[in-house]
Formats: sequence, structure tokens, C-alpha cells
Amino acid sequence: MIKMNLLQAINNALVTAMAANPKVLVLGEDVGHFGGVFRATSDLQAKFGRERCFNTPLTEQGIIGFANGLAAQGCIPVAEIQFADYIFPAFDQIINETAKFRYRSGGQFDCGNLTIRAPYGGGIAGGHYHSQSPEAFFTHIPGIKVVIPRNPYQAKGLLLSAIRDPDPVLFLEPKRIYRASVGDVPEEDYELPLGQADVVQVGTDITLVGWGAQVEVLQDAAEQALKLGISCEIIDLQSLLPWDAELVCASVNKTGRLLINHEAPVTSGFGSEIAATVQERCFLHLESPIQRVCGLDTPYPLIQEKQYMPDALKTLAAIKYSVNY
Amino acid sequence: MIKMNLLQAINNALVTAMAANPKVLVLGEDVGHFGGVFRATSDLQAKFGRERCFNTPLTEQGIIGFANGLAAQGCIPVAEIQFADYIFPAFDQIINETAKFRYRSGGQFDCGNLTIRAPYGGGIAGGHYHSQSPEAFFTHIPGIKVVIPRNPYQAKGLLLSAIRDPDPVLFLEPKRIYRASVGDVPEEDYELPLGQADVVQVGTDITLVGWGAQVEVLQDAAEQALKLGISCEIIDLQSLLPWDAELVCASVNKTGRLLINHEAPVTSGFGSEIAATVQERCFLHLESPIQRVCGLDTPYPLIQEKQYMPDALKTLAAIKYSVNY
Amino acid sequence: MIELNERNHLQHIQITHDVELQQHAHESIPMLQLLDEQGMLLSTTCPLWDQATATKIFNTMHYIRILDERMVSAQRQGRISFYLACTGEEAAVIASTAALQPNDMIMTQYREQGALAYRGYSTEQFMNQLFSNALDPNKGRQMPIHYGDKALNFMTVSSPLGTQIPQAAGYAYGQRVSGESAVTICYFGEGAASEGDFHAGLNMAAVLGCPTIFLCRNNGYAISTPANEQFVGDGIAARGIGYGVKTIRVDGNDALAVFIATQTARQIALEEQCPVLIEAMTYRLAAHSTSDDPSSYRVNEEEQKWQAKDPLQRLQRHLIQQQWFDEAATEAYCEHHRNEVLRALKVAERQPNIPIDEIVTDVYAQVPLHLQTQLDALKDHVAAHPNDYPKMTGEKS
Amino acid sequence: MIELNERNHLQHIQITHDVELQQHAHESIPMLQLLDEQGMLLSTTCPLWDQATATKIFNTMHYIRILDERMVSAQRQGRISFYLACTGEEAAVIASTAALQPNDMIMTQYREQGALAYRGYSTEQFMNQLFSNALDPNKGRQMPIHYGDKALNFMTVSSPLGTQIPQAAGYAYGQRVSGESAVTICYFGEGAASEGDFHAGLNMAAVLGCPTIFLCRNNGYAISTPANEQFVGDGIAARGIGYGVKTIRVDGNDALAVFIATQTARQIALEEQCPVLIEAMTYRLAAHSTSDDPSSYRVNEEEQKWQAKDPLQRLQRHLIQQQWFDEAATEAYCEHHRNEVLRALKVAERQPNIPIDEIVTDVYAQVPLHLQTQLDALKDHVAAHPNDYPKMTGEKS
Ligand SMILES: Cc1ncc(C[n+]2csc(CCOP(=O)(O)OP(=O)(O)O)c2C)c(N)n1
Ligand SMILES: Cc1ncc(C[n+]2csc(CCOP(=O)(O)OP(=O)(O)O)c2C)c(N)n1
Ligand SMILES: [Mg+2]
Ligand SMILES: [Mg+2]
Repeated sequence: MIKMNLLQAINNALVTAMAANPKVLVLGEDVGHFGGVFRATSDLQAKFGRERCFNTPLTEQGIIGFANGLAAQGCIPVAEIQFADYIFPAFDQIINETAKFRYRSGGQFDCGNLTIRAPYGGGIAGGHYHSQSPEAFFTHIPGIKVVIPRNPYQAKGLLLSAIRDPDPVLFLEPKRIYRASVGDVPEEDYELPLGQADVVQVGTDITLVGWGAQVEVLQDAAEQALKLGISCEIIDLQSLLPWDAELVCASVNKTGRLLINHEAPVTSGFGSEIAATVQERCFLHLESPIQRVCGLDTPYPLIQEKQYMPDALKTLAAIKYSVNY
Repeated sequence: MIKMNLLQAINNALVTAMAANPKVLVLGEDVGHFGGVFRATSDLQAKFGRERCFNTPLTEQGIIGFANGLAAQGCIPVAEIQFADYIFPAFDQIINETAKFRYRSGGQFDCGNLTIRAPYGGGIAGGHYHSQSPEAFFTHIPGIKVVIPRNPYQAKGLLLSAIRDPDPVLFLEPKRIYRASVGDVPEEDYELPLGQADVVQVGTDITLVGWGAQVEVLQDAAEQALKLGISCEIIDLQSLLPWDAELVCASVNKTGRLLINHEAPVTSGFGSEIAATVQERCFLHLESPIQRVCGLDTPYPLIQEKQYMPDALKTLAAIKYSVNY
Repeated sequence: MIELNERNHLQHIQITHDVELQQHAHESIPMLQLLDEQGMLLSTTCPLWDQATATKIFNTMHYIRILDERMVSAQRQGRISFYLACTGEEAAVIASTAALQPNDMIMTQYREQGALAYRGYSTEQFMNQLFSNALDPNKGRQMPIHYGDKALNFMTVSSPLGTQIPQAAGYAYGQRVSGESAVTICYFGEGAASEGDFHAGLNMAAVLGCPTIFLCRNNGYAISTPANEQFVGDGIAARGIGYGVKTIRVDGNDALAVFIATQTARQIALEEQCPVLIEAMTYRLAAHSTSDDPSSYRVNEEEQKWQAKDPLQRLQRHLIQQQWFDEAATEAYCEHHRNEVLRALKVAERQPNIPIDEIVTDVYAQVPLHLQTQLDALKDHVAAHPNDYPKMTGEKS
Repeated sequence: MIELNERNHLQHIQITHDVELQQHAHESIPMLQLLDEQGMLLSTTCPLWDQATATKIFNTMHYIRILDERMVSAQRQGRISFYLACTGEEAAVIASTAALQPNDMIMTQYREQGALAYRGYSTEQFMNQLFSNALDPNKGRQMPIHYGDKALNFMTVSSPLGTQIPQAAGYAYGQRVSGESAVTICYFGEGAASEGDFHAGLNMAAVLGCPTIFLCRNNGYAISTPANEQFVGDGIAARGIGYGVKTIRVDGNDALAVFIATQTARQIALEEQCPVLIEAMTYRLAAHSTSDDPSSYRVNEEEQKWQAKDPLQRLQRHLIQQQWFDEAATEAYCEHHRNEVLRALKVAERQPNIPIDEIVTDVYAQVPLHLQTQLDALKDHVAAHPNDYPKMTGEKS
């Protein structure tokens, strides 16, 4: 075990994957010699050569198109999009190509080897072009998987799984805690399962669901709730597509209450899918309306980001509302 | 009043808008002399000249980028995307530019004059690249409006409103009923309000919500349900963003039951937002879980599209389930 | 009503008789032509092909014409839902494929059935895809003409235009780093070349050293949009120069010129591990697809001028010149394949449909729980309403 | 560790002394230079500027240097969160803007504060944006340096790269059909020119006859990525040729050459209602932004070579040659503006914040019901926890 921050864990996972399999390639803007604007790809070019870790021209649609071709050919590309806010030029390549490659060819060809990494989320004074949480868009795309780690341990294990998973994975990294989240990470190669949620804390009165950096927010709120005698069960979804509805529903059937927290705007955020599914499956067990504590339906602001964020205080208020309903 | 099909009504709305205001321009692939692959823009070039109705090079990101510039300049562009399946190369221009133009500039500049038209939806043996219903993606984009008509009368009135609305509007046209949907349309200029749902049929036992071509499916199912003694209230949402939650919730508070029908894959489809909102606002009035009758979580298939479609039979089954819950 | 005039998108293009890859534009990049309209060789120094290759190209061109003609009729009769013919562009597609090796990957737009036929795709295979039957490798999920065959290194066609262009760069990069002695060829139309993906693909291939042959069929139209409303520069070739990509323009109706240009391009791509752009000047004699009627956007005289430049006729005259033409054998070949197409069509349309279970496979490598649940519900529903859904005769029933 | 070598992305570029727009590439498109390093005029025939213009450009260059230097420090001190300097590229930006008319629209990438300053944006205005205070026209919604001013026809900056390029084509088309005698200038970096939007914008402008001046600042880097990993062709200029766009390459550190090239471009764009591409060869002497440290990806010798080509020094030498240089006046100008920047900075950082209500305005023309509800809930929440959120001193309280 070594103490690492989230970025170091990502870098360690990339080193591990590249060392284990010569087919693994890393590409993206500034990922080469420089090691990426967040330094997640530091030293990869020096370690594995220019052919396996390279800068691309500045074109996200090109990066994903190129990576789709690489994946179809049999290479294992890990493509970095510098900020999740800049993934949208590649949206067509992802939704119409990556996601449909296998289906449309009857399984003859696929992009299953592809992993797309992108830092996402707010709280870094980035305004609306360096703060977006676009995960919900991707959960409406059958054919890809969407994975988000919450800390260094999850990051390494989930990223290694994502790279080796036979399906294309969008791996979103909560950049707000890139350096702040520090923890013990095994030095060896390990994988954590995709599609499974993680129970961060067991509780009895209400289920709190989140992912990425917001899990800490939930933990914070749960701690305060406990002082009020409210016992929260906290679930980190980890995989948003496919997502672990079974675990979430089992928890809600037990607690009778659900709160979902995400940074993205509330309308058509991924919270809506969770709420829609849970209200159907847990209808007779729900004791209060499912709460969504989310971003406002505005572009991500700059100077008012503290007010905008679905923070622990707002979460606590919603917990209280739910429990007292 | 003249009998028109949905396509003719769209064409008529465009003629009306262009005649009324010389700033209205129509652009897109093949929209010029040819009049568009569905002929929605027939004769516009002949009537208003090449400068006001013109073919663009084959680039959706360019079309919307260009149209954003036109709108910011003060023109009133109506940009056609040939099929909604091909709107994704323009996703970045829509989400990061169109939608944020006004917000980011503090209201100094905006793309409010822009209307994007695109035929969408399945049932035409088009496979997964000529059948998609991408509306849910756009409902997660604060700053744009999303509008879908269900018949010629709505089409003309809503399109005229969309063109004149001070916000950018994505206007999705249910191409399955382009020619099949025929009805009386006023010859004169008229507008139907955006953001308001339309009660297609009043009922007491369950609320059915849909939009576009699926409204007919709901009507069909409701007719069969009536034979079983079930009275359905049918709501055509018309606007998906912002959507008329007030009207839907009032209806559900009355009927106690809700079913949502859309063609798009169920996971993170717009049905999830409706369900999430309604379960919260109508919690104490809901007598059964909200049902979603939607497409499967797969790319849109070809040969199995009949099985894939959320048709009247599936809707009826869900109505029965809900009422007997 | 705006007047339609005859258009000639080759108007400003000069002719050369030398195989010369250009990296820098002159006034206008010349177009390589090796056979004149009478099939006479225009160059005494250029490399040639052998009789077997020329004959195979010629026969495949005949085959595609037969297939296209027959399937356009089948669509009119309502037997298939859609078709898209390659008429007039057979030389551009088939002669270029002929210059490749079987392990080279082919990534196409949708009008390149000739490439697949040249590689050996059988009539039965064409039919199974066109009829979306249980033997369709795409499992009935894509519209007709979206062929794909892993064994023949022919990537499954995808409708969104231009997306295969950066993919082809990536695929070729993969071939290079995997140490394969192979290239990727990427076909696309001059319309698709307006997409942002074209820009990304060409530039990335150039910068990253990808052995990709980009072959643009400049056939003058993108559905109704004429080339002069698509671009105003010196065609697509001039853009190659801009990316620092070795570029050649070729007469796409001259099978020999296409063959030699592609052969040269392949050699350079492989030896120098770099991309090459070929712009093949041709004409879409066919309607865009069976959903289209070009008479409303172009004049008959224009089509006739291009009819006279029929690449099949030109190649036949060349074969005659070379004394490689066997009229009886050609007649027999055509007769045989006309019958084969008819027969295969009838067999394919009687094949069962794909089993309903396949509606959820191949979305992921494994069917995930939520999709299995959706499938189970669907099957229960269909079973409860057996007369309301098409028979899925592939099913056990 | 891979060795870093000195790079020179101008290595293969020749120099010309004639103002000549190119539509077809030669070996390499020559670069227009009118002043040598000593500020001597290289051409006796070329058009010139007047003293007032030259002086205004010179002063504005000084102003931007002062502003950049001061604000980079302010960022280091933690007074603003982010800054992005234009050092070394002042001539490319300011002299091009100087060649425009006030009614021409300016659409920039983010490194063109000089254009705004030339148009008359005040130091107070810069500061209000940089401090996101209540007077920021963007209402505190965008990161520092995302300026915009409707009155000065300067479009608000947007971070996603390249998006303004097709927008500029559309904007100019709008100017044309509205009968305005104005053009749109669109600035972008050589990195952004790799985006698909570049391709769409240039091609559309050419085909649709848009009076747009596309000005690429080729400064050798896109963050850490050197130009030779961005493209391998003859720069961005060669692409213009590919689109059939009139193109000129200019020494971006030669203010006179930039001015004359832009003046010529504007005239052609307006008279012929067509786009013009200018590639200004320059160098990003600054770090990419305050988040960046270039020392890990380029060598000092390289930076020093370019320090020696400082556009401000070159222009000063020219002004001396012309006997237009007034040392005392320049000193006074700089002194005045250094103080002004300091003063304005202090005032701006003490301004109140934007009222919380503005969090939901400008999403739509009117605040819709759902956003009003969200705002009301937010205000209630913040009111209930007054010590847990930043003071919104713009509020009535
Ligand atoms: C991204 C995208 N936009 C639009 C279309 C609709 N479309 C299909 S074919 C076509 C024209 C293509 O023209 P070109 O590339 O010249 O090929 P050709 O048909 O001439 O062979 C268009 C616009 C599409 N398939 N994909
Ligand atoms: C679409 C998009 N992708 C990535 C980025 C991140 N980014 C910001 S600046 C930059 C480099 C731009 O280089 P260039 O265009 O040459 O301009 P310069 O900084 O040299 O002025 C990158 C990659 C972005 N802002 N937008
Ligand atoms: Mg074409
Ligand atoms: Mg640069």
C-alpha cells in the first residue's frame, strides 16, 4: 500500500495497464511529454515511448474517432479529453459510433477496448466551461458504460477494470478532489467490478446516493444528520451505466427513503433516472418523496458556485425534510 | 382552414414566417432548390431567393455554428438538420454555444433567434441511424427550449412561435406522421404558446403523457382502455423544456396514476424526469407506481422495430397494470 | 423558379499522363488519366496491370451493375426497403480495391459495394444483408446496403457521414504499431469531406504517421447539392496539400488510372508510414438512393454527357485494344450472375427473421441484467399477443 | 526521458516584401514582412500608416504589456483566480484590429485583450471582468479574461476552442444580407485550427460568400503541444488555399505588415464579399496561462531567440526611424497606465458581488417558472444559513 492522491492513482493505473499489455495506448491533448494539464499521464511517454503515449492535434472528435479505429483494430486506447466540458465535439463519435459499433455489425466489430478519461465537475472556480458534470447525457446511450471513482483506491481499481472491460467505458474523474483525496492504494494490479455500487456507510433511516466528489458531501451531511439521530445509508454508485438498481432498491426498501445528490442540473440529470426507477420498484416501501439535491437548471456559474453546489447543508436540509415528511 | 399534412404545415409556417419578416433565413443540407429530403422547405428558395434559403456544405457542426453567428448578428435562422440522428456533430455548438450565449455574456449577446428543425423518431424502417428520438439529451441543456408538435395544426402554430421566441428552440418533427397526419390548418398567421402542455382528452382514472407521434399511440390505447371501463386523461407535452409540470401534476393529483410513453430508450429518457418530478410533487396522490412505456435500452433496431416500439398494446398493458395495482 | 444549368465540376481540371504525387498545389492539381475514351493507353511509360487483374475488375464492374439494376427494381417492387446504386462510379471503387492486398482494411461510406464484391463477398451474402434475414451478419439491425465482413477486412458501413475518416487513421495507426504490413483505405464522398471528421482524420493521419489511403469519390453531388455548393477551392485534393498529405487526383472513370494511383499510394503509405489522399473525379449516374429522384435537381444533358464516359465501356474498349476481351465469356459471366442474383434474391427473401432475443445482444459484450429484464418482458408481451407482431420465424416456434 | 530540442516552426518559411494574397500554394507560402528587426522599412512601394495610427498601436501594445504583467502578479498574489497573457503577440492582435472599422465585429479566442484595448475598453472594464464583481458585464459567470462588449462590437469570449470560427462566418453572412458595410474578424490559435469547427467555418465562409477575416495566431504552441505535433503541412495558410480562400501569411511580430495585410484583407472581404485568411507567425512568449509553466516543455534558448524579436521593440525602432517616437510621452503614457491599472485593480476588488438573483437570469430571455422556484428555494436556504455562504453584498442587505 502507498499513500496516493487521486491523480497519482490514475497515473499508477495507467502505468500498470501499459506495463501489463503492450496494446494499451494513451492519447489526447498534451498527454505526451508534458503529462497532461493535470499531470495524470506524467512520465508515460518517457516510460513507454512516443508510439504508445502521444499528443494528438487539438480535436476531440478526432481523438475519439481515431481511438474508435484503434479499438476496432485491436489496440486498447485510453483517450483523454482534457476537460469533460470539451467532450461534446466528440459526442457524435461516441453516441453513433463507439456505442453502436458492435450492435450494428452483429458483433463482428466493436470498440470495446476503448476507455475515455475526462476530468469533470465543479468547485474549482472554473465557471461553466471547466465545471460541467455531463454524466447524464452518457447514461442515455446504450452501448457504453459510465464509471466514476470517488477516491484513489476506487480510481485505480475501476480504471484498470475499465481499460480491460470488453465494452467501451467513459471514465469521469472528479477533478475537485484530484489532489485533495488521498488514501492507501495497493501497489499491485487489482480490479474493482463495474456495474456494482458500493455501500459506503450502512444506515437505517434514509438512503443517500451519489458518486464522485459528491460522496464526501453525503458523508459530511450524514455525519451531521447522525447528530440529529438520523441514520443514513450512503451508496456510491460508481457505475452509472449500467447502474446497480438492485442494490439501491434493496437499500430503499429497507430505509423507506431516498435522496440523490449530483452537481449537474436537476432537470434530466441522472437523479431523475434513479428516482423514476426506485419509485416504480419500491413504491410500497417509500415513506416520503424521493429528494434530488442537485445543481440548478442554469449553466454552471462562477462567482456563485458556492450557492450553486448541492452541498452538505442543502443535503442535510433535504434529509430532514424527507425524514420529517 | 385548409387540409394539410404535417409537412405542408411546416412548409406553410416557414413561408408565413419568411413573408412576415425579411430577417428569417432557412439553411441546411439540400434545403435550397431541392426543398429538403422530406420537402419541408419546398419552393422557399424560389419564393424568397438564394440568399434567404440556401444549401450549406455537409457539416452539422458548421450549420449550427453558422446559425449561431447569424442569430447573434440579428438574423432569424431556421436551420434544418436532415435527420435528428445527425444532430450530434452539432452537439457542442448547441450545448456550449447556443445554450450559454446569453448567460455567459450577461445578456449582451444571445442566439435567441435560432430555431433548429429536425425530423426524428422511428417506425419508418430506418434502423438506428434514421430513427432516433434524442429529445432527452436536449432537456438536460439549460438555455434552450425543446418543442415537438403532434399534428399539422400544432406544427404550424408551434413552429411560428419557436421562430419568434426570444430563446433558441429545438423543434423536433415526428417524421413517421409527416404525411399521415392530416388536419385543418388556418391559412393565417397564428402562434401556439411554448412551455404549455395540451390536454388532448379529459379522463379520470389515469394520466397518459406523451408527445409527437406517440400521442396517437396514447389515443389508440385510451380508446381500447375505455372499452374496459378505464377513463384516460391524455396530455401532449408539446414543450419538453421547459415543460408544463403544473398541468401534468394537477392531472395526476386528480387521476392518481401516471403513464409516460416515449420511443427513446427508457434509461434516462425524458420519462425519467417526468416521473421524478411527479413522484415528488404528487407523492400523496399516487395510487400506483408511475409507468414508463418506452424504447428498449438498445440502439433502434430495424427488422424488430415493431417489437421495439412502445405501441398501443404495450401502453394498454401498462394502463391495466397501473389501474389494477 | 431558379434556372438549372448544366454543371461541370471538372471544368478547370487539367490532364496529366504522369504518375506524380503532389504535395504542393499548382494552378489546379492535374488529374491522372491513362486511358482515353477509346480505351487507348495515353502513356507509354506508365506501369500496367496484367490481364487477370484487368479482367477481374471488368467482371466485377459488370457484376455490380447487374446487382444494382436488379436491386433497384426489387426496391421498386417493395421487396426490399432501400437500395443505393454505384452506377458510373464502379471503376473508382473496384479498381482501387484491386490495387490493395487482402489484409488491408477497407472502410467505406456506403456506395462501395464493388469493393466488397471484388474481395469475394457472395451474392448470397449481399442478399442476406439486403433482406435483413436471419443470416444477415448485422442481425437485421441496419438498413439495406450497410454491409460488413470481418473475414474480408471490410468494416461494417455506418450511416453518419465522415465518421469513418478519423477511424481509418486510428485503424491504420493500430496496424502500424502492431507491426502489420497492411494499410487502411477509407472511401468517402466529396460531400462527406465537408464534415469536421474529415479535417480531424486527415490532419491526424498526417501528424501521427498513419498508413491510410483516403479515397474521395468526387461524384459531383451530395444528394441534391452540387459540388460547387459544397466547396469552392480546387476540390478535395487541394485540401490534402494543406495537411501536408501526399495527394493525387485521378480520373475516376479510368480504371487503369485508379488502379495505378492506388497501387502507388499503397506503396508510399506502407513504405513511408504516411497517409495518401486520392481524389477520384467521377459522376453519380445513379439517383442518390431509391428514395431520390435526381430529375428535379439536374438536367438530362448533363447525365448524358457522363453516360458517354461510362467507365465500363471505356475499360471494355481497353480490353479490346489489349486483345484481352472475350465477348462470349463476358456474356456468359453476366448471364450467370443475372441468374445467380435472381436465385439468391428469392432464397434470401424466404429466409426466417432474426430471433427476437437478438434485439438485446451486442449492445454490450454480455447482455446486462437490465436488458435481460427488458427482453423477458418483451417476450412475455409478444407471446401474449401472438397475432399483433411480425412472426419471428427464427424462433424455436 | 525524451530530449527536448530547440524548435523553429518558421524554419521553412520564406520572406516576401510584397503585399500579395495567394490562392495557390508554392513550395511554401511566403511570409509578408515590411519592417526588419531594426524597424527599417523593407519595401519602398508598400502602403504605409500614419503617425497617429502607429502611435496608437504602439501605446496599446505598451498598455497590454503593463496590464498583463500586473495581472499575472495579481493572480500569483491570489487576488484573481486566473489570467492569460498575450506577451509577444501584441502586434498580431493590435495592429490587425487597428486596420478595422469600429462597426466590424471582433470574435476572439481568449488571448486578444489587445483588440479590446485598442477599441477603447477601459481599465475599469477590464478589472470588473477580471474580478467578476457586480459591474462585470458577464455578471460574474465566466472565468477571468472572458471579456465581451456589445458597444465595442467585441463578442464575449467562450472557452471551447474553435466554436467562434463558423459563428464568425454566419455573423458576417448576416452583416452581408443586412446590407451592413462591415466585416467580421475571427481570431484563433494554430491549435484551435485543428478543431472540426475550423474546417466547417472556413469552407462555409468560402462557399457562402461571407466577408470574414480569419486571423490565425500561429504562436508555435497549444499549451504544451508544439506546432509540429499539431500539423505537418505548410501551416494554417496552406489550408486556406485548399478552401479556395484568399490567404496571406504575415510576420506577426511586424506590426506594419500585420496592419497592411489586415487592411488589404478587409478591403477584399468587403468588396468581393468573400473570406480572407491571415496566418500571423508569432510566438507565445508568455506561459499558456497562469496555470501553466512552459519550462517543462520548451527550452530557454528558444524563448530567448523570440525575446529578441519582441514586436514592441521592433515597432519602437520603426517609430524612431520615422521620427515619430517621443520618449517622454511614452514614459508618461506607461507611468499613467501603470498607476491606472493599480488603482482600478484596487477599486474593482472592493466592488460588491453580483446579487444572487442573477444566478437564474439570462438562461432564458425571461426567468421561467421552474428557475424562479429554484431561486426562491436557494434564497430561503441561504437566508437560513447566512454564515455558510459568501456574502452576496450586491443584495439589498
Ligand atoms: C452526418 C450525416 N449528415 C447527413 C446525412 C444524410 N446524407 C446521407 S448521404 C448524403 C450525401 C452524401 O454525399 P457524398 O458524400 O458526396 O456521397 P455520395 O452520395 O455522392 O456518394 C447526406 C447528406 C448523413 N448520412 N450523415
Ligand atoms: C474544445 C476545447 N478543447 C480543449 C480546450 C483546452 N485548451 C485551452 S487553450 C488550449 C490550447 C490552444 O492553443 P492555440 O489554439 O494554439 O492558442 P494559444 O493558446 O496558442 O493562443 C487548449 C487545448 C478548450 N478550451 N476547448
Ligand atoms: Mg458525392
Ligand atoms: Mg498556439
